[in-house]
Amino acid sequence: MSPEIAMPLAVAVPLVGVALILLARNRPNLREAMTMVTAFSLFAVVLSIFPAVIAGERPTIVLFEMFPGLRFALSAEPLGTTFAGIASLLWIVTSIYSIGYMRGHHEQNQTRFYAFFAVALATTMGVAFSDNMLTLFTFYEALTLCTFPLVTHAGTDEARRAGRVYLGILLGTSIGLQLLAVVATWLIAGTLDFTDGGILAGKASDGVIAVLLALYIFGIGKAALMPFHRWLPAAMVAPTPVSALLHAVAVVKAGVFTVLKVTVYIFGIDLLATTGASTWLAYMAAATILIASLVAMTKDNLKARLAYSTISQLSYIVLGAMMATGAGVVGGAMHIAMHAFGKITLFFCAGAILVASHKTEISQMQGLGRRMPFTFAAFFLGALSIIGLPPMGGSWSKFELVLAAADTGHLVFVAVLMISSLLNIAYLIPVAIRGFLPAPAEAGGNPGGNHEPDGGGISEAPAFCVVPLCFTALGCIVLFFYADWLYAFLRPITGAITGAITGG
Amino acid sequence: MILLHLPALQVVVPLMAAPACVLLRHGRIAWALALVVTWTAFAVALALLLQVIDSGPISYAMGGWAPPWGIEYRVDTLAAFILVIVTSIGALVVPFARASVEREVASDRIYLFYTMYLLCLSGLLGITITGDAFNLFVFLEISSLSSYVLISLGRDRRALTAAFRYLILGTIGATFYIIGVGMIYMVTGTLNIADLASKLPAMADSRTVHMALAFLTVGISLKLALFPLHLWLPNAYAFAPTAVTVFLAATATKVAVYVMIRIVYTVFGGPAIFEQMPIDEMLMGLGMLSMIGASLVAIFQDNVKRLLAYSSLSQIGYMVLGLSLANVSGLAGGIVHIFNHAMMKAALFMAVGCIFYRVGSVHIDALAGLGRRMPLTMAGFVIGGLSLIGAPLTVGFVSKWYLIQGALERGLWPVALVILASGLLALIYVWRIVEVAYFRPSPDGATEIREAPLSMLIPLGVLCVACIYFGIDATATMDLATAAAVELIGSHP
Amino acid sequence: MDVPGLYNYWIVVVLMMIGFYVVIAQGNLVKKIFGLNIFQVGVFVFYISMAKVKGGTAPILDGGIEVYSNPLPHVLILTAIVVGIATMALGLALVVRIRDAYGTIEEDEIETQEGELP
Amino acid sequence: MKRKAVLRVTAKMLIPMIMLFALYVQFHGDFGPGGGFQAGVIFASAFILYALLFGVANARRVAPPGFVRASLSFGVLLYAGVGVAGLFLGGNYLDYSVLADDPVHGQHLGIMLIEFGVGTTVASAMITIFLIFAGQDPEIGGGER
Amino acid sequence: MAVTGLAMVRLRNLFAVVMLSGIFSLSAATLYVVLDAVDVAFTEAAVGAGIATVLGIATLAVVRTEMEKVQKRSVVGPLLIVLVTGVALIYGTLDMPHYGDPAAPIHHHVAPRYIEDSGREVGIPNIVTSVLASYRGYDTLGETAVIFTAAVGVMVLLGRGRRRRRQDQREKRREAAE
Repeated sequence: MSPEIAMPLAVAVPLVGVALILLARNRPNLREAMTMVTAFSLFAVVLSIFPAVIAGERPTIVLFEMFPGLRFALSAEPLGTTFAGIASLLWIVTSIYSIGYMRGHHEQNQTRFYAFFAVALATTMGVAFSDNMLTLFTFYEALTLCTFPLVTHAGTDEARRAGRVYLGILLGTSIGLQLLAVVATWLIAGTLDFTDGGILAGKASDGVIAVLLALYIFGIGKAALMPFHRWLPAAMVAPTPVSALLHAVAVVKAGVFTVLKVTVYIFGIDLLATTGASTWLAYMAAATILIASLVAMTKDNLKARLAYSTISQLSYIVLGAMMATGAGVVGGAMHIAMHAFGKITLFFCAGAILVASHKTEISQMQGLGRRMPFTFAAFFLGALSIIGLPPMGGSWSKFELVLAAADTGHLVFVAVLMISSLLNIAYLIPVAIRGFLPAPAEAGGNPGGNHEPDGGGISEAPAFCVVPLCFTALGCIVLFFYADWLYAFLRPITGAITGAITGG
Repeated sequence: MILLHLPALQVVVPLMAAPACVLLRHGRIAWALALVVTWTAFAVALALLLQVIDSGPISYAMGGWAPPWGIEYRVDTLAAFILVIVTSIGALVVPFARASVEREVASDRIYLFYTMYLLCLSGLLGITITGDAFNLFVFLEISSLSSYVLISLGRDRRALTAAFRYLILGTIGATFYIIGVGMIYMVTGTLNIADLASKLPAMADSRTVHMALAFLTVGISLKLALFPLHLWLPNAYAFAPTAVTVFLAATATKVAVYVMIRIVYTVFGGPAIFEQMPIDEMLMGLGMLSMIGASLVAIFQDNVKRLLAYSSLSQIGYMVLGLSLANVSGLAGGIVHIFNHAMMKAALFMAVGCIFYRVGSVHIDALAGLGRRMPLTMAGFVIGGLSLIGAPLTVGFVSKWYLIQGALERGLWPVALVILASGLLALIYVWRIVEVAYFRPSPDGATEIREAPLSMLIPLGVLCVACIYFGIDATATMDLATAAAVELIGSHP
Repeated sequence: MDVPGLYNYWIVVVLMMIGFYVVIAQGNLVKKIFGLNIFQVGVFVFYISMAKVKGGTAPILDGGIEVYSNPLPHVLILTAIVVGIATMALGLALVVRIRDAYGTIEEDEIETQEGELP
Repeated sequence: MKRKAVLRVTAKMLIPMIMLFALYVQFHGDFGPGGGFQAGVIFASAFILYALLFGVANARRVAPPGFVRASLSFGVLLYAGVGVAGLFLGGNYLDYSVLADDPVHGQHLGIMLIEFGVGTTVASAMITIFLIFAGQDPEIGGGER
Repeated sequence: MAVTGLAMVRLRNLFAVVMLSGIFSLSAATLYVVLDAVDVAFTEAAVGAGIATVLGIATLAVVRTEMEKVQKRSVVGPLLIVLVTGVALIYGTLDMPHYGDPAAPIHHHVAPRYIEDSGREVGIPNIVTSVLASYRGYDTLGETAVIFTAAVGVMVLLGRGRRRRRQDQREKRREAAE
């Protein structure tokens, strides 16, 4: 299958899946089977694109012309392909997990859930393979809209309120700021195609560039840069698989992915480096890293803590992009992958704990680790990866970012990254440790006694939940060893720099 | 032979069908006649559009008297485009109306309803196609009088006062219009629009001409319900029978916008007159006020029809803003928004009509749980709503894109921000409804509510598909709108 | 009626404005309709007076007459009168219906009644 | 009722006169002031006079609503139909010159026909409107709706 | 005329208002004759003084209201609007050709053809009729349609007679109650 066909297919496969899911809506087993089939085929399709990209090709396909002069087109380049690969791989895992979670938790409206989940994946693929800013914007908006029903899944007042915040901030920033930036870019540059080295160089004054960049960076609300981060904690009312795949991987990564795309292909690293327009945004990102980490420490609700952790981690990537160096961008891009595996593991664990014990607050989890050893072990591994300790994948991306910060001479950023890692330890590790501490007296007293009336009902979550989270935890470790490969794969996106230097 | 006379047939066919309806005196037969006639009109409009694209503007001399002595029919790109919009909506509303009107209008009035409907349609077509300033007034009155009657057919007694208020304000607007026409006639001696356009620039600094423009603008602003002259619109839309609301919301104000464009650009020469009189700035300000103010009011409405009526006001603001930008992108954006808004608003009001047909109420609380009970209708509503917000891949996005582009080309960043902010306000009021429909359980005892009849769903479906199709592939509509804008402004960018 | 210059138009303006005032200031629906009538008659006079040519006669061809007044405004106003009476008939019909539905033809009272509705 | 006798007799004489005048105005519009519209109004006023003096019910009998309605539509159709006839005869819409061999004759014929259409519609419209207004039940229950 | 108009503003007796409106129209008609517009005068007399008055009286009889109620509303706003409009109009007149000026543009562009050629082209002496029915015959078609619309509109609004309508309303209310 040629990659040109594979790209639209990647968008289409989940949509076909939606139809299948809807057709099988009255038979849950068949319906879930459809989801699985779709997920596997999607991953296969995405995999088929990799060889061409590794070979240095940039397969492009124009689907249609949207406005005169503006095409709706898809293309594959390393950044997007990586993103698509991660998202589609983790969808398989998440689908397995969802089956366990949704049934174990007796959720309503499961057909709607699976259907919109598949739509969300389709739009994520679209974001990943967009060839120009208009296409990307379109899929970006579609992603927001189709994840809304997932956030408000519960249908409670709280869920509706959260849904309003979610939609309000995401659409507010994208329509209010990003769209303006896109149109302005179109006017200034006369094109919106993602081009190596950017399209804005030499076409506008430094001031305009700075304003545009700010519009983009704040307009990409999905990157959750403060002060537009409120939607992410709000979205935590969604069922955990949603939080896991969408709000740790697909949606938020679509945000930072867009930031990277804009940085690399719209502005160009050189342009940002010479105008210095991005420096203050880098400081904003640094501030977000620290503040979000501090807020995370105060949260007792596990999912809320993870959400703030995500906000903080996302800003790593934004920071990487805003430092306007090759290392920063590549580090950011790698962090997309690393953080995805780490954070999804953590969310899976949170969901497993919820299904098994109906507990959401960290303070109640004392002693649970002994009853759910796999879950908590996986949590521990995931946490290590987020913190950035070897032998976890997260260590490499953080290393790259620190390197980039040191390169640019912004020692402040080095310090911020270091402090943040410490804070990560402070808010993640205690969760795992608490789980292995003896349960409090009123919860049973006898650690070995599975037959006590109080804690007796709690045991490991269903296998459908546990297997996926073990898998992703192992993934964190695997990534540590394959980071070189990822680095080599992503390196060409900064070709703009080398290209500029060598004159090519 | 018939191809040569299409401009005349465009208006005359529906006009002749109206008395025929009276003679027939039977609801269903009148409906069938209306159906045939509106679809014919649509075909005629399409043929005209193709002719215009092919061979440039068409001029047709009524009675064989050459303009400016006789009345001229003139079809340029813009007029042909508007004709297609009006007739397509007109053609789609008729199938929709059958069930809806039988529910909302007494059975022995139905044939009169279609008489009025056809008259209103021919009035609007006449306004669009005519090349004579006074003839425009005559057809304006045909469409206005028939729409007063159509509105008063609503079941709520407030429909009567709404129609009365519209009658008073509409007549004032029309009178202002003829005062303006009188003034320009006085200084030029002609009523033909093309002739006026060639004579007026020479006397652009005359005080009479300035005041004429002012009176024309105010008069038309009344008809198109530009803030603060909008008072008649919300109640009129809210209490008219749904089919009427669909039709008027999608066409009547659009035609008024068209007249505004005609007057400002064709008759007074567009950008040139703005240097004499700050009409553009005035319109821009009022347009933005409408966009924001009406959206804010819409957020607090509990009657869904009224909410959509206020939303129409704000959308009219977009169009006026587009024409006030006075550059090709902005004007093209405004023109294409006429088309786009016609489709989305028709879809939205049709969806509301379906709901009213089954539920018997348009209060927001009555929509609870409808997402499940009337999935297709609500899906249509969501698509229309997304277009209103301006989500990508819907038509709303296209027009917004060009309006923003037009504003940015002029360097008016704040205007662009206002456009965006208005879209966000639309998000709030649309989402209020979506939330109720999908995430609030339906009240007990509402189990018998079913999906609306197919005859209502199909037109709705067609409009929704159009909303998306022209959102995905906007090249055709944008090419037309741009061509029209270039014709109006001249080639300078 | 040979008032020189522009005074003629100014009288017309006064007429129009009286009518206009009645329309927008009066609360009685019947009076509004008749105010509209005055307003429109004002406009008619405006058109007709611009058609007048000094020393001209009615535009009916007759041998020996050289100067005719301009017939075009006359035609326009004929049409406009018809439109006016049509509007008026419709307006009055609406008034009758409103009287049935509300029991009053005063705008204030109607507004109070409507204010009580949801 | 008897007191109206004088009026009625006078009216009986007047009404035909008025109608005759209407016809005169209708067809003399070419030469003097007047035309279809004025004729229609005058004709209608004759009828209104009749209705005022002899009662609306009687007037209804003279001009049944169905008939009035039909002629109302007929007028418009006649007018528009003349235009269509022009089309078929090779002219533009409403081009009367083609209606006869000689253009001026054609104009004459066309104008006569359309004026007749106008007259018919106007007269029936006025009669309709008047009859409907007069036909409203004058019993209004104490200002209640 | 202005006096009549002003009187209409002040009077509360609606019957008198309708009558005054008739007188107003009649004096307008006289004015038209003076201004050479005999056709228009004829029409205005028949319509404004005749039909409109009859309709007005009929309406008043039906709605059974003779006196207008005293208003509480402020007159400042409307007065201001009217004044602004009036001043705008006066301002607009400043550059107008003088009254009766044979050199005014309207007498020189389109109209001369009607006066000079209509006798030959249309063949009837009354120029107004030839313009009305032939040159601008399409306007007149529109005008006929307007009258038609009004008649049908009145039929729609009032055609069922009051008693029938009230019955309908009662039924509607009963429906609503159920």
